[in-house]
Amino acid sequence: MSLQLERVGRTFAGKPAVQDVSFRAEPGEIIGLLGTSGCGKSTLLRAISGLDNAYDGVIEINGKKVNGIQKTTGFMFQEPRLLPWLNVLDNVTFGLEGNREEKQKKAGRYLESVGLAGNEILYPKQLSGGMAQRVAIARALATSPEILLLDEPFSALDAFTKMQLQDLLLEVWRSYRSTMVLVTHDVDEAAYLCDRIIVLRGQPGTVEREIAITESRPRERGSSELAAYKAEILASLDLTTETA
Amino acid sequence: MSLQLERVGRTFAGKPAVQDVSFRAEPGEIIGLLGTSGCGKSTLLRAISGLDNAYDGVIEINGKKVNGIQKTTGFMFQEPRLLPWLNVLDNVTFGLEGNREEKQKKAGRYLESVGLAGNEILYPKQLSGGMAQRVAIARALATSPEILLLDEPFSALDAFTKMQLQDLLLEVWRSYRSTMVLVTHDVDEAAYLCDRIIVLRGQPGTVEREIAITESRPRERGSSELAAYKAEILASLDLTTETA
Amino acid sequence: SSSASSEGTPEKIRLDYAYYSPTSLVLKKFGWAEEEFEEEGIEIEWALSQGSNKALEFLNSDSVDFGSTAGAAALMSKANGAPIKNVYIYSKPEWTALVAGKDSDISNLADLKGKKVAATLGTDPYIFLLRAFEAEGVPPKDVEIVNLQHGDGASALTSGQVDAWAGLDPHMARLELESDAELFYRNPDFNTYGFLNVREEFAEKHPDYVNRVINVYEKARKWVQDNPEEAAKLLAEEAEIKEEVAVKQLERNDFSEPVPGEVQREALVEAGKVLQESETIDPEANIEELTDELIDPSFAEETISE
Amino acid sequence: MAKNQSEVSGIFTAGSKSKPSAAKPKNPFTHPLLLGSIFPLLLVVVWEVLSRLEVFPAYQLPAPSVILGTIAGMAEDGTLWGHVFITSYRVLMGFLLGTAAAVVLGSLVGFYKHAEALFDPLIQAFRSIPSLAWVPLFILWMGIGEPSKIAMIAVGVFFPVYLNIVSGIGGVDRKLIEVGKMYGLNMFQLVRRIILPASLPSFLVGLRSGLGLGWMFVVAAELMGASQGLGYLLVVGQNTLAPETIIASIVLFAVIGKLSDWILKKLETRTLHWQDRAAKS
Amino acid sequence: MAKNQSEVSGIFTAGSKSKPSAAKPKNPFTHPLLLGSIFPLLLVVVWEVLSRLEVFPAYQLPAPSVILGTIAGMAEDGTLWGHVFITSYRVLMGFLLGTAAAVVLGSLVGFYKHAEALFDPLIQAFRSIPSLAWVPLFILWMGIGEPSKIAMIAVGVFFPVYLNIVSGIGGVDRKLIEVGKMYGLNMFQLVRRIILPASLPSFLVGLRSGLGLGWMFVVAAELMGASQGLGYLLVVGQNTLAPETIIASIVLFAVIGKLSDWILKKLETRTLHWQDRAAKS
Ligand SMILES: Nc1ncnc2c1ncn2[C@@H]1O[C@H](COP(=O)(O)OP(=O)(O)OP(=O)(O)O)[C@@H](O)[C@H]1O
Ligand SMILES: Nc1ncnc2c1ncn2[C@@H]1O[C@H](COP(=O)(O)OP(=O)(O)OP(=O)(O)O)[C@@H](O)[C@H]1O
Ligand SMILES: [Mg+2]
Ligand SMILES: [Mg+2]
Repeated sequence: MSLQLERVGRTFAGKPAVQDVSFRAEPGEIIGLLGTSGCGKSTLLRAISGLDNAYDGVIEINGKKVNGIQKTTGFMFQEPRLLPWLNVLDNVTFGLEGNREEKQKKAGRYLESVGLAGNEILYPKQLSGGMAQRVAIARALATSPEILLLDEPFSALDAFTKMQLQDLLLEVWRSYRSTMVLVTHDVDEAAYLCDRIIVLRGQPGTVEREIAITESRPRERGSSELAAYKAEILASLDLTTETA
Repeated sequence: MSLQLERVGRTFAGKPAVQDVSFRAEPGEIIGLLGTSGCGKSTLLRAISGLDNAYDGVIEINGKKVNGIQKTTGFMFQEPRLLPWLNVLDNVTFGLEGNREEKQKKAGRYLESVGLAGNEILYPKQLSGGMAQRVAIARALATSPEILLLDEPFSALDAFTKMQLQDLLLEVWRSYRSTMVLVTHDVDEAAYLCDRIIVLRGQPGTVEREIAITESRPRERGSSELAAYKAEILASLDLTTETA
Repeated sequence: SSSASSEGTPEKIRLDYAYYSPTSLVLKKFGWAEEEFEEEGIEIEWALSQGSNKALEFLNSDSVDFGSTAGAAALMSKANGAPIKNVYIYSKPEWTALVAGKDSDISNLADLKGKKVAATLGTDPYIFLLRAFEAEGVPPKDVEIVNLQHGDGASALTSGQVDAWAGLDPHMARLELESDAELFYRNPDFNTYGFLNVREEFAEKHPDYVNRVINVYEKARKWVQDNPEEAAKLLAEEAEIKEEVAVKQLERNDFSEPVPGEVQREALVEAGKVLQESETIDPEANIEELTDELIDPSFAEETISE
Repeated sequence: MAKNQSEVSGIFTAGSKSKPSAAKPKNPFTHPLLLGSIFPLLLVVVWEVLSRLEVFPAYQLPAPSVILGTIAGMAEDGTLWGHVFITSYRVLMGFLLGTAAAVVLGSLVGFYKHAEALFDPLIQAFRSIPSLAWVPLFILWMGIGEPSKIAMIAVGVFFPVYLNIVSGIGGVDRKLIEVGKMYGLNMFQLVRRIILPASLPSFLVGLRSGLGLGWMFVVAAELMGASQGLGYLLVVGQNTLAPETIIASIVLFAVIGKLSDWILKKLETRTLHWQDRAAKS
Repeated sequence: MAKNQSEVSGIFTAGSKSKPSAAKPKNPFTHPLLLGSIFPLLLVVVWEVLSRLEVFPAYQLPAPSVILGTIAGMAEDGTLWGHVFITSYRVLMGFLLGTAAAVVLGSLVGFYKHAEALFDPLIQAFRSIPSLAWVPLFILWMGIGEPSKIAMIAVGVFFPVYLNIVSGIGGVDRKLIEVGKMYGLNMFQLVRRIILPASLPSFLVGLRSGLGLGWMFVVAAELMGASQGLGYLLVVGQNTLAPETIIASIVLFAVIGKLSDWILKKLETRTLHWQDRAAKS
């Protein structure tokens, strides 16, 4: 599915949080959204998801202006947002449809992929921060949404688990060709995963640059091509002119 | 203040989460705690903080076995844990003592340092993820604790804000010589900030290696010395033998 | 919903019973009403009235056809437009008197000046108290009347929180027996009689059945008169009170005159005046007329003279 | 639908294009006050009409106009204010007393395992004793003066407040309590600075429940030798078989009860503005 | 002090060295049941002694032994079970009815702005009307049969449940509701899968409050022509000046009320095990 933002902005109680953001994601494209803390990345994802309708501008999915939540959109929030009264397995099956057994099998598969096999019956309060985040990832991926919004999905993970899950994400992408919008602070991650990177800056946030990464997949981590992209992204993020 | 752990372990409902951890932090030392997700880093910090008393082994502060919470210990949790009914300023003054004005001045200073000047009257629900984390950092630093426990303090921040705050942490350290235990997944960060790094591994987590970083401060990011340390840490974190 | 299916035969007859009407207890116990109407397939339904006001609520909401109340209560309800009439007197009770504690120095009404007297506003003891004041020439405002429910008045008296109490049986009987309380002022004529009331609608539609209910009530009344000891036992059992209390309570009931008439009329008019003075009944209301409307001796006269 | 509630909806609509959800104009027909009056008005009108048609005869249920007349009459001769004032006073005092007791006991029980084991069973047992049952006991213990009336109302207020406090404290997120502990708060400070604000929603519901029960206990309280008050009015009305007095007292209970609840509700919206609630649709 | 409550404290003590806090042995003198009996026992003993010393004369406050005798007597002649059964039945039915109504109305009001504006004011006004005041109205509307008694109890149950549901729904974290919305839940599913579990703590307190009030409303309910039941017993006791009957009925109210509350409390601990609560000290 394609996704199009046209001059999207959002104002909270008179104070603009993000302004004039326009970009287009072709079906199956992975868009990276980078920017300083508080520049409006999460706000944009909320607007795209349909949870927030009070934005300015136009958001179109498949060329049709949308208003409200689409069933085909998945959202992994910045916090894990697990339901505290459900155990790990039930949290993952939460969004699934079908009969109980199928759901549990599917959830079990994803839990294994995120390295949590054997923790099915734990409740959220018994999880470590990274484990909770991985449950949230499993929950978001399990529904195979056509548009997937990811808000710093790997922020609480150690370097190696992170890499595994990045590859998991690409695997899912290969199977379902979901269109993804990925918010991240990890420049390596952005360079490794994304087709295009939108760099936001300022408060209110505006689009600073758009960087297309033409490198074909599978990419090699630490390759000199990616390093060059990384440098470019870092340069556009540089704070010499601003401090917040 | 010195801090000593001797064969510390913790078992949850019969399942060991972390085992046999021993290390010593001299007064003013910064200890890095690294390890895969779920290997017991937060659990260790909770034991040191005194919030959790049900661990095995012995924890000593200044050579004295402790039991319960010490007023001189500060803890920045893995989640921001802001009090939702207090605005940003009041959240930062929460732990401070003294008269109102002094407290607010001090809090204001720290809020400025973390780049949140002007956001004093916002409530937690109005903050972005990174902003909330920065408020939590300001709150933890403002009390200038003698032992400071930091659980992934910069995980939700963009690269540049993160660097600024790392330097802020060092500044605080220079003024108060706090003993710090820092949990992080960012290997660069560990190499830049710590005097010694404890790498945990496995589930239950055990100490895999201890790496001393003798490089004097101020260190230079991206220097070849730090790069060497980074490689060493990464090697010890490597997951070739295990998958979770 | 009326219990009358058509003119003539009611589908069921709904009676109330009450611990202050021993006759009703006897009637219910022996099932004479059921017996009487069984052949016609008329069902008898019983409802317990916990006090005159409940019985009147039941009557007014068409939940019972016959209800037992104190005369004054029926009058007050009538003054508010309740469509009821009194057709029968189940007893002439001396159920209320003025009571003082055991070692009290109160021996007559004049001693009450400046003292506290407990009474339940609007009920027979209250009327009794006011009429007693009037009769003895004591101005009511010289006495502090404390509004307490009957039972609470009794305990307030025994715990010394009030100096006297306008009592009501069986509380009064129990108090006499157990704490030697004294009835220092009695006058059976200031009580307003035990009225059996019927809903006007029922009386109009089924006058014969009113007569027949009076008939079975008569049977019960006579049984009580003939078997005072067993009646006391029955009362004690039903109301779960001590037998001595029941005996005392029954002693103070006069079951000899079941037909409402001039005495009741007078008692009610007097009570009505007292109630008007205390503005419990609309001062504009014509008490005599109301009383005449309320008391309808024709049924009892017809039945009992037979 | 999911419009974020932390913003003032009027402000950001100025600059925005005509978004249906963003620029929703206030529909005058759906103003809360107006909507809220529909049912009461309907009730009164239907009732009046049915009374006029004599579907409800006056001896059963007098017409609203008659009730109003009764109340107006009481207002004129001044007795109304006495009734209303003394009852409100009793409820207020009982409310304060009951709340204070509930806060103390509720905090203890909410906090200390042993206090819970010690007090809670008895309190839970007392909770189901009807107000009327207390009357003779209170007369015995405290006589028939003002104190026993206020104490009786306090009993009614106590239970819901207590229950909500205990459960509120139990429901406070461990994470926040730990924050307080780390900053060296003692038990008392912990209650004041963490537990109380965190359990405030529950506490406020308790207060509102308790106040409601306080009004209900007025009748039992005023059975104890009152010569004024709404409960007195009700009981006298029942004893003298005067439906207009009964209904008038019910109406007064409803109106004043609603007013007192409204104050607490205002307090609730004031103090809970920090809650991250979903906006209602 | 801050022992994490999600673990079974017995399990990890086996392998641990003698940590005072970790290996706390169960002190038999602080067993909850034992602690919980202290006050009731004390109460009964003091009361018995005072009665024997005739500080309370029997016609005011009979001794516990007398009360027990009364209850035993009722148990022997079989009347006790009738009273207890019929009242429990009425409370149960009223509880179910009142809860059902409260869930429906509470969900509507908790969810829809307009429903709130429409219903809430009236409900809040009715909330402070005492049970006794309803009696004549219920007799009028529903007669004196079982339905009016059950409806009366349902009224008592309704208000606290309603209040807690509305406030519980209001207090549900927006973040969790958004999760539900993202997974395409409709209004009904949202209630069942997010709102209800999230507001469960509040709902359960409402149920417990409501049940308590249900027991209280029994007296008013059984004034409506009942000839059996605990409320009947109480009123008869008051009308025949039989303190032992009054107190016996109070004791029965307390015991059965406590039992019924205990069931709800068990339910509470069962269904709320997922809460991240701080352990009590
Ligand atoms: N309250 C608890 N009850 C049961 N198990 C728990 C509890 N807290 C933590 N654990 C378990 O202990 C282990 C270590 O958790 P901990 O939070 O210390 O991990 P961590 O190293 O901080 O991981 P992360 O980097 O993901 O935050 C995990 O397996 C977790 O499931
Ligand atoms: N509900 C709200 N009410 C008021 N202001 C808000 C609200 N939500 C967000 N904001 C403001 O909008 C701005 C952008 O927030 P947003 O969460 O989109 O940042 P972000 O780019 O995701 O940052 P981070 O990387 O820290 O998560 C911030 O300044 C924040 O204070
Ligand atoms: Mg964000
Ligand atoms: Mg952790």
